[in-house]
Amino acid sequence: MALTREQMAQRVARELEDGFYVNLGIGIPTLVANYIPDGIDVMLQSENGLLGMGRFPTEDELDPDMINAGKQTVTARPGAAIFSSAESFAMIRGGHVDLTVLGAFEVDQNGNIASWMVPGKLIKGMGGAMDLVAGAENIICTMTHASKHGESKLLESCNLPLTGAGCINRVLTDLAYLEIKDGAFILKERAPGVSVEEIVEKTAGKLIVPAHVPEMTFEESA
Amino acid sequence: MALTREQMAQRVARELEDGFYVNLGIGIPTLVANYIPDGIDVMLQSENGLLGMGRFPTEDELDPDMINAGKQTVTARPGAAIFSSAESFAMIRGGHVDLTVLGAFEVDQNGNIASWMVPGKLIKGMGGAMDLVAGAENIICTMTHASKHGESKLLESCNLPLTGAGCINRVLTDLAYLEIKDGAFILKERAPGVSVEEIVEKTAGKLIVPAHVPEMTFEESA
Amino acid sequence: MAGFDKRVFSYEQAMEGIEDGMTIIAGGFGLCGIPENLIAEIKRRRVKDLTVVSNNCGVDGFGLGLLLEDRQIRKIFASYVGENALFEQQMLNDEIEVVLTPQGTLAEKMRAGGAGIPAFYTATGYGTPIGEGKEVREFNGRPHILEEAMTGDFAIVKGWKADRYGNVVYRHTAQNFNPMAATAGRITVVEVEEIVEPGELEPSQIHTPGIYVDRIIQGSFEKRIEKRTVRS
Amino acid sequence: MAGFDKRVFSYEQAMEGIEDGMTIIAGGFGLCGIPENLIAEIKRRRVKDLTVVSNNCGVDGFGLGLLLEDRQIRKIFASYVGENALFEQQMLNDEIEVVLTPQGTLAEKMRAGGAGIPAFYTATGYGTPIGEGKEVREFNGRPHILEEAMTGDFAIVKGWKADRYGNVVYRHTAQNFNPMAATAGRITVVEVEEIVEPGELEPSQIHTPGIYVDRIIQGSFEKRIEKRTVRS
Repeated sequence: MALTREQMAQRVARELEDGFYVNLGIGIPTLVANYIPDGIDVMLQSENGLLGMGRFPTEDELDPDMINAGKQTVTARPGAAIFSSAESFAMIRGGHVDLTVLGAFEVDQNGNIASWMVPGKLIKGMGGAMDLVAGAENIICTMTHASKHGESKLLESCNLPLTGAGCINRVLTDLAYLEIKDGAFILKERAPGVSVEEIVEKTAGKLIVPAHVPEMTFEESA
Repeated sequence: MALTREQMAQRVARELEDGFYVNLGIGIPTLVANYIPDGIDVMLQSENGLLGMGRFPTEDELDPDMINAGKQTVTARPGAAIFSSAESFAMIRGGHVDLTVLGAFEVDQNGNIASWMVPGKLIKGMGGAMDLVAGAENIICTMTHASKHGESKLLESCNLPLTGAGCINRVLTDLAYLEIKDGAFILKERAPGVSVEEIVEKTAGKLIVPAHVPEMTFEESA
Repeated sequence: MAGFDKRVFSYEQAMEGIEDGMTIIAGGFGLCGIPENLIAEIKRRRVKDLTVVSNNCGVDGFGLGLLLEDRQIRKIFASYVGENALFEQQMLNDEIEVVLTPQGTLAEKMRAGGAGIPAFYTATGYGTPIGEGKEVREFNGRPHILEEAMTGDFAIVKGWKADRYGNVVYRHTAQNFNPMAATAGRITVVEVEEIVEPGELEPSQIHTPGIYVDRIIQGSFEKRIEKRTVRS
Repeated sequence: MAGFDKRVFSYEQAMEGIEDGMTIIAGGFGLCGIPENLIAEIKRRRVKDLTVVSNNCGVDGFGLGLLLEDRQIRKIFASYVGENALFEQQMLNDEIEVVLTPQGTLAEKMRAGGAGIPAFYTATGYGTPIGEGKEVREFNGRPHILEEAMTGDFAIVKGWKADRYGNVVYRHTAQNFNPMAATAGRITVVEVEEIVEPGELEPSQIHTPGIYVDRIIQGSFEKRIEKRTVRS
């Protein structure tokens, strides 16, 4: 079965390492913060100028001057730092963020990503996404593997206007976890109960399937 | 008679306007701070990261973490700001400093300045001088009009390697106050007792001499 | 106003000199840290054909969204312009020109504008529509595009505290684009919650040194929250 | 060292990994705000063929001047290298290569290095020996030269206070080049006068956020004064 949004967040969270500075995009990436493994401490960077984003505030803590890049009211954890947008993107552009997790419409076998613009539809802007994909060395894209109509979003070449060129090396879809290397997707794991055949069928780009593709496991309670 | 260093500083100080942010170089420019006219408030910028340089410290105030660009121990006046070197030169390069006063070896009729390097002699470096002359719109050079051997330092074209090209518009020498415009020095004032003839003789670059060249006046007490 | 006393005492004075066709650089991210009263004054003055440089364009009826109501903005440089029905309508009708700019590039363009750096290279946007028509050059084996600095006739900024000299500190994430905007205006106007005496702000803790600031005004602020999110 | 605890407890640990031929970016202006104990540790380790990026090169027997005694520096990028007889001698003997760099350009090169800006244009140095061989381009009717970013294998920085996470504040004008240096090291080591608990530093008043910092060490400092100037 395809992963739920929560399971996707859980799976991504396993890529976190102790001491990582992490930027989480809007949507599923944001949920990753709920599944940080025990014994692992990560510092969340929010590109509007906050390093060390904490939990959502209580009613008493609510402060309009304290928001995250998704414009939600948040708190800062002890040891947080707050700075200007120029400083924030200096961190991002300068490659100081250890892991960036963000959504995508399409990804291709050369690591291109399209995530901000569907021609003919209203364009709201790229926000910080282009800076994030250009600046990070370590990016995980979270996305559905195919559209509702079954059309693959893991392509030979992106159809939509790009957010960044050749910058994505890992993709987590609702069906699989894949790496991108040397012009191909490499299937690393599959969602519980999802067959390799289904993944092959729904991957339009070049896909390398190793002899053994382990199934992801999730705790019942999660 | 040629101006003393103190008189040169006094004369430059008359160019200060209330509310000016001013960067004063080492030497005679530093002395300008002693002659700020009554009723005029200026804020001194020191390029190592201090806006609002105050007086020298007393023994009790002495603090090794508080120096100016000349590496002298200083104080900060109330309302000062302290910042990084990048921010300091953002101010300078961005044209936010109202007046820069600095010394020079040579200046020419096209506003070129040479102030940092004498080939064959030991070169200690330009410090912030190149940034200052490139960033300021309003610069006064203080210098002697001619060498001890009588060779002019106000030239048709600088002989020494430049600090900046086409950036100087005002020069105060020990003999005269001049402006530079359209490829010529314009004689605006002469030192008390110094004849126009002497200035003409000691100016190698193109010099425009108006019909009347007023003599500078200084108070006896100064 | 003598010496370095940059206080003004009315919003009319604060925005004196703004004219049709000018470029306004604005601080703020979403509705956080926006110069809400300066924007309202621009609306009141009915100046038109403005070019606005701001990460966002407010929401319907608040922030820069106010300037849409009478079509005062002709062109906007922004990274994200959602959350605003009137904006969408004007964009679809070609009544407003939108130059979408990556957020980090936008911040850096403002900073460069204030810092006298006319242009810089960045990898951001290479290979995307943002890079089209821009010079590409390789550094360290990687293609980068050339981006130019931005400055404005006015910069409008929201601070927390300032002294009379225009030294400003920002509160929490209301800092965002404000410090860069403050450096990039030919005339920089900062509205703050409190004006203190020179010397009350610790010199090394000032975010925006007064040299960048032309006018300071003390105001009161609604500080509307865009996405109120709380835990129980 | 777990999570974000970046403390080390000896200078040997602080400079672990430094090797012959590496590039070191150093904070400090004159002798103010220099990482004096980290420099002393580099001397102790006798690493050679170093490239140093620093505004100055210390004085005889103190600061970076210490590294001249055993000829550990092969090349230095600096804006001003006076006040040092040994330095002069090595320069005249071509035992050290000096790349004189305008002070503001040097600061901006470090900042660009840390910020992922590979190159920028500046008017500084155009028409001078500094501009020779560099690309010239006109912006706003004025010629500018292209300057490239700088990064180092190590950055050595002197702070005032830091928390365990590596968030740093600087004291007075001991800030100078330190914040930019801190961003530009592959390994950034900061020595401070006091290490405090996370949460003790006000988040919006931190000069160097911990993300740039790899190691923090608490030390004691001589803080030699170069030009003691007092009034009576």
